[in-house]
Amino acid sequence: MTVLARTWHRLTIPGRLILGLLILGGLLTALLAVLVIFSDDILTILGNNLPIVRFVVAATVVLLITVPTAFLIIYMEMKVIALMNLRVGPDRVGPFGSLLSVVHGLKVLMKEDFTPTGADAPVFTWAPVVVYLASVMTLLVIPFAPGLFGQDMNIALLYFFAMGGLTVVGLLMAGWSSFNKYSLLGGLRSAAQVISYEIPLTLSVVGLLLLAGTMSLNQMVLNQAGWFTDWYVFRQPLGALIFLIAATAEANRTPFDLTEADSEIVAGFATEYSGMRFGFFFFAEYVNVFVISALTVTLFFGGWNAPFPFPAIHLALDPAQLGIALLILIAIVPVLGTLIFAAPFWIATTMASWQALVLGFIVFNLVAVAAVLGWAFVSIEWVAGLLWFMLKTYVFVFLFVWMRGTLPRVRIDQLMGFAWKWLLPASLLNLFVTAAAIVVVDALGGR
Amino acid sequence: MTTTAQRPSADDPRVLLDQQLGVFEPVPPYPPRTEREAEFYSLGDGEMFINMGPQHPSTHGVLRVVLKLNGEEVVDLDPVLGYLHRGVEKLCENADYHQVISQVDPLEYVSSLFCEWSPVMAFEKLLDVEVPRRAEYIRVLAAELNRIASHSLFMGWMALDLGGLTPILWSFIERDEIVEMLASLTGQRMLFNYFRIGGVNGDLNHEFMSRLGDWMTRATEQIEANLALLNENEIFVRRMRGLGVLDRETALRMCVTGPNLRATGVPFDIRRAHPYSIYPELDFDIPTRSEGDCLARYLLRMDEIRQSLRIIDQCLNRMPDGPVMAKLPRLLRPRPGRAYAGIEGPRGQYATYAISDGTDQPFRMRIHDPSFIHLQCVGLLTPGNLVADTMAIMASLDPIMGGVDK
Amino acid sequence: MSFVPGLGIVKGMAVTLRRFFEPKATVRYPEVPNDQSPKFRGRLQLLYDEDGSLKCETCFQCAQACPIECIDMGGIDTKGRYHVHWGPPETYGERREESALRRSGRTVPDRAYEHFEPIDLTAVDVVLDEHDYDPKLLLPILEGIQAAYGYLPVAALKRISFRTGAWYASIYGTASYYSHLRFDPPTDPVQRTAVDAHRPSEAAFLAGLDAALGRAATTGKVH
Amino acid sequence: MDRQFKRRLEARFGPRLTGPVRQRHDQTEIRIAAADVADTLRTLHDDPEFRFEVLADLCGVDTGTHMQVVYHLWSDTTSDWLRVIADGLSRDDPRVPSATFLWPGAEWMEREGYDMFGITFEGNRDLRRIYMPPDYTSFPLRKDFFLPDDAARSPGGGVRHMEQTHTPRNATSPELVRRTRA
Repeated sequence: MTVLARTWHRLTIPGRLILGLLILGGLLTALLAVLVIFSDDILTILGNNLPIVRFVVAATVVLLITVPTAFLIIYMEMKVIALMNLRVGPDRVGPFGSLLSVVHGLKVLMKEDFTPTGADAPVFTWAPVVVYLASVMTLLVIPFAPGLFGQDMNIALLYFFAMGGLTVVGLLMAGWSSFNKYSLLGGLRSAAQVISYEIPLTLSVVGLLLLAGTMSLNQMVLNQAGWFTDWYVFRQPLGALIFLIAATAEANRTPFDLTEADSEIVAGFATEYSGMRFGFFFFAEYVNVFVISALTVTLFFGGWNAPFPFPAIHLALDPAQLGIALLILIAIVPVLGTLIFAAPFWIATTMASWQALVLGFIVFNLVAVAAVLGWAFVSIEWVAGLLWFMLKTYVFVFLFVWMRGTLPRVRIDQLMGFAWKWLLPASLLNLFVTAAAIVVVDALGGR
Repeated sequence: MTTTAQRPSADDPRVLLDQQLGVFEPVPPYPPRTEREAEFYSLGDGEMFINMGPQHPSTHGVLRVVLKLNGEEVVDLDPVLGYLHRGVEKLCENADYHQVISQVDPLEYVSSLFCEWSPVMAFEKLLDVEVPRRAEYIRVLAAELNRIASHSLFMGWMALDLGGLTPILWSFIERDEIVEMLASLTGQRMLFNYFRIGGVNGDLNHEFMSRLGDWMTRATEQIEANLALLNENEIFVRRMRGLGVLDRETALRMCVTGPNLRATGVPFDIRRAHPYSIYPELDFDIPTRSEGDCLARYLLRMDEIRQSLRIIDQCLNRMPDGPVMAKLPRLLRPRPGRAYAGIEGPRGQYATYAISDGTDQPFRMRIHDPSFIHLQCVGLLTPGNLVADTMAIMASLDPIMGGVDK
Repeated sequence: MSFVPGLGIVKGMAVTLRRFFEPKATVRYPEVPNDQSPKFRGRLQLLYDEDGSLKCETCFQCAQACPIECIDMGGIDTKGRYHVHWGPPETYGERREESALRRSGRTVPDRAYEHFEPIDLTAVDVVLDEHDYDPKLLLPILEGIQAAYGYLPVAALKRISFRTGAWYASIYGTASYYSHLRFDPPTDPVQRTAVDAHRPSEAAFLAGLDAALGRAATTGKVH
Repeated sequence: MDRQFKRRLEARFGPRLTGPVRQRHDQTEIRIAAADVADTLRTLHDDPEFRFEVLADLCGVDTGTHMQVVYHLWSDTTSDWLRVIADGLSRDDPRVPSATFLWPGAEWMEREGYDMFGITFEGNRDLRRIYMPPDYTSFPLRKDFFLPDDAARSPGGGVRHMEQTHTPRNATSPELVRRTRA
């Protein structure tokens, strides 16, 4: 060992880099060789366990996309609430301050990760992870676009509620292990609140299940294809309203954010958290907002369906058939486009020709990108679906942010009273009316 | 260590280190000295202490409240004051009469003009000065503007303590316009230092008048628009209605004054009950409400904003011409005597009791502050309610810690 | 509250949405400086006269009147004799040191009259005792001290301030106001001449002024 | 000035007053002994002739020779503020009956009076310090408490530590304490 260490210390820094790269390359080559040698076996194993592979890939992808999603929603919340407050909001980092949430994320990473004396350290450490994973894992079953989803489970809705309920475990862990009375109050509040609102949340969807006849979210979205009048919100308006309210409470959003009421119990369960552990809570909250918006869209607002049957357009020209002409096209079109778009600038203004050319090139690029996107939107099914889905989802995210900017917080007894005295009977009523309507329609239709 | 012989103070960090638990129990480390303290610091079955403040976000400054909780229900509470105590009365007794004005300015920093007004009035009584009428009109004008600023801030704080984010910023915009206006009149944004013994420092100027005129044309509209967010909001109204009810008799016994008293149905407003300055000449109403709960206190203050706008309008219409300062010597030596001056501020009675011994410094300077009195009612109104209601009740009584701690 | 449940909430949301599109109230501070009114008096400044010399003559009145003791000033006294200083005791390093010494109970060297001859101050104490340590009887006290010493030593003035609690600046102001009180021993022709040289007479001043203005001498015909 | 009110006060409290009823501007002042405070306040509050329902202020005063407790009252039966001065409390052990039996809201004002002057309000259930820390031993608003660290202005001996008791150890010259006869 000492020989190796001495050799290593004798090397210059470029030498160490080169040596490191060499070792890395060797290892990778060995790995590749092993993979090539056993490729048949590996492929067989993977092929035999395709669901597991799919799950691992999907989980990784979902875990990765939550970060930019959370950043986007945090920025959106900062900016939208600021505008409602007649403020300007973030405007320093990045264009219109759009990178501020990223910088916040970096700041959270750099801060001290602090565990208070007397805290139950393992539980304290694991609580944010539980909360974050629980909200991330719910994303697995959401169909973003045709064919673009983690798992098409036939019990997707049940899975969703189960995972959503897991959040409360994390919050309770955080509240208990912080060794702080404010955190304890916050944890208990969240337990009471989430468990109470689970019931109307679940019951409000049962009517929908009767209508749809399936629990698979993908199937439900397919059921809502066609005009926007086919969306379930028009058949289950009361159910949709109850779902929206209960989901707000489930995600601990204003006006039901008692768990982290900063003016009462000083951020509740998160009082003692700092650094990235707090960051996990923070991210989880915004991922939750995204998830409940996405689920509302999926269940009641047609998912990735367009609000009207989109005419299927097939381009008359298939690029593959052009052959050598395609190459010529690729060579000529940019030049031609730049010239065409530069012409009006050059004619209408007094600018120099190179300026006009630069502007023309920029405009051509914009048009080209728009054209490619439009082509993708028109002819690639999942792009269109994803766009519609995101559009609808972010409308609901805006709604939640808007509510946060407007409403004060309810009190804990009013919160519980509202759940048990109003939402629960209303959701039961919704269930009975739906069931009766189905029976009546079946009887009349004489199936 | 030599320090172990001393009795530890409640704020001594060593007290925290001594406790091996690592959690701070807000129990004082010495035997109780009064019955009430003994009663409060003994826990019943299933009760716990929670220490709120002095760094809690909604204790309006540096108030510390020890809450005794049963679950989320408040059983009892003990406010601990003194984190902002500066000994203003002592400082005033060691400053000459003119310097007192700037010492009392930061007492209630959202309504500084009222803090200045009562000592100035008391000194004028000691000196037997008559204030020019134009100065009185300017005083009323500026003070009513300050009252509106204070009440609109109250609106924002109230909503913020109930969890609403937006109204506080809207009310700060409202306040900022008024404060900028007063800055052009007085020269400062917050601690105006504007009233002088025998008048005011500086006449109305063009900038102030143009800002005021600009604001007056849209003030009503703007305030009503701000109120539209809260006044009809079900969540807000349901949380406030029937909460912290203070009845007429208790309010009088608790020495409550101002909007908090008028919300219980007592039309006690010093501007009418014990008229001073030019208020007898002005035409305005004393809004009262009979419910005495948090919502009544909130709505009453909003009514007062409308009355203040009326007063400002009348002041502008009737503003007489003339000097703004009485003729006084530079060094004031009032003859020995005592004077008391109470005025009606946005929170209640601001009063000063000054004793002169014939020198150029007040011999005794007592400053009576309504926030101090009203904060006492939190202990009366909160038990039996929830933790969240503590903030609502405290916010509805509208204490300013600068005034409470003097 | 309206009869339709939730209508108030909907109205409130409409208000916020309207404000969403309204112009914003933020002042972007570093780019857009804040609007200061002409009457704003947040900054202390010394005024200059039209010749460009300071109008301040170190009378300490502003420093005395300042209730929060933020004014600290020093300069040459009006008789051109020595440096005077008045300000909050904690402002300067030596003052802090002094304060720490005093807290620890040790004797504090007073730098203000270290440069002067130490004198016997028992006479001052006797005079003060006669007048009951009352700062309001300042003139008799000063006269008594002048009678005892023949002039007013700085150490004696400091002693009065220390014992009566009157501000040093006001004692100094009183002493410099009355022409029959003097800060220097009375009969000392050399020093007398020095002071005269330092402070030119009116005639010399006018002659200098005339020379500077480049006109015929008007000495003797003032105004 | 309400002359009628002065006569009413003299008729009702005649022998109990320790000084003449004084009137200046809009204030009427009566002086009573500390022992009579409870009776007097009760009469002023309950008697339909007076009906002083509002306790506007309660404070202590150190005149340099003795202590006083001053009550300011308001009623709609007169246009004056009524000032009741409980006079002649000894500086060593000032004691006065509490007003909390009539106005529970006086509790904190009395705590302040205790904190600042050391006046003991007998009957107040919670008479402890309110502003100063609980282990503080001095009474800041007394006239023999000097502001610290301002050697030029503090009479006599320069700096006194705030933690000292209210009787300065080296206060050799009691004539330095400001007094008033007002």
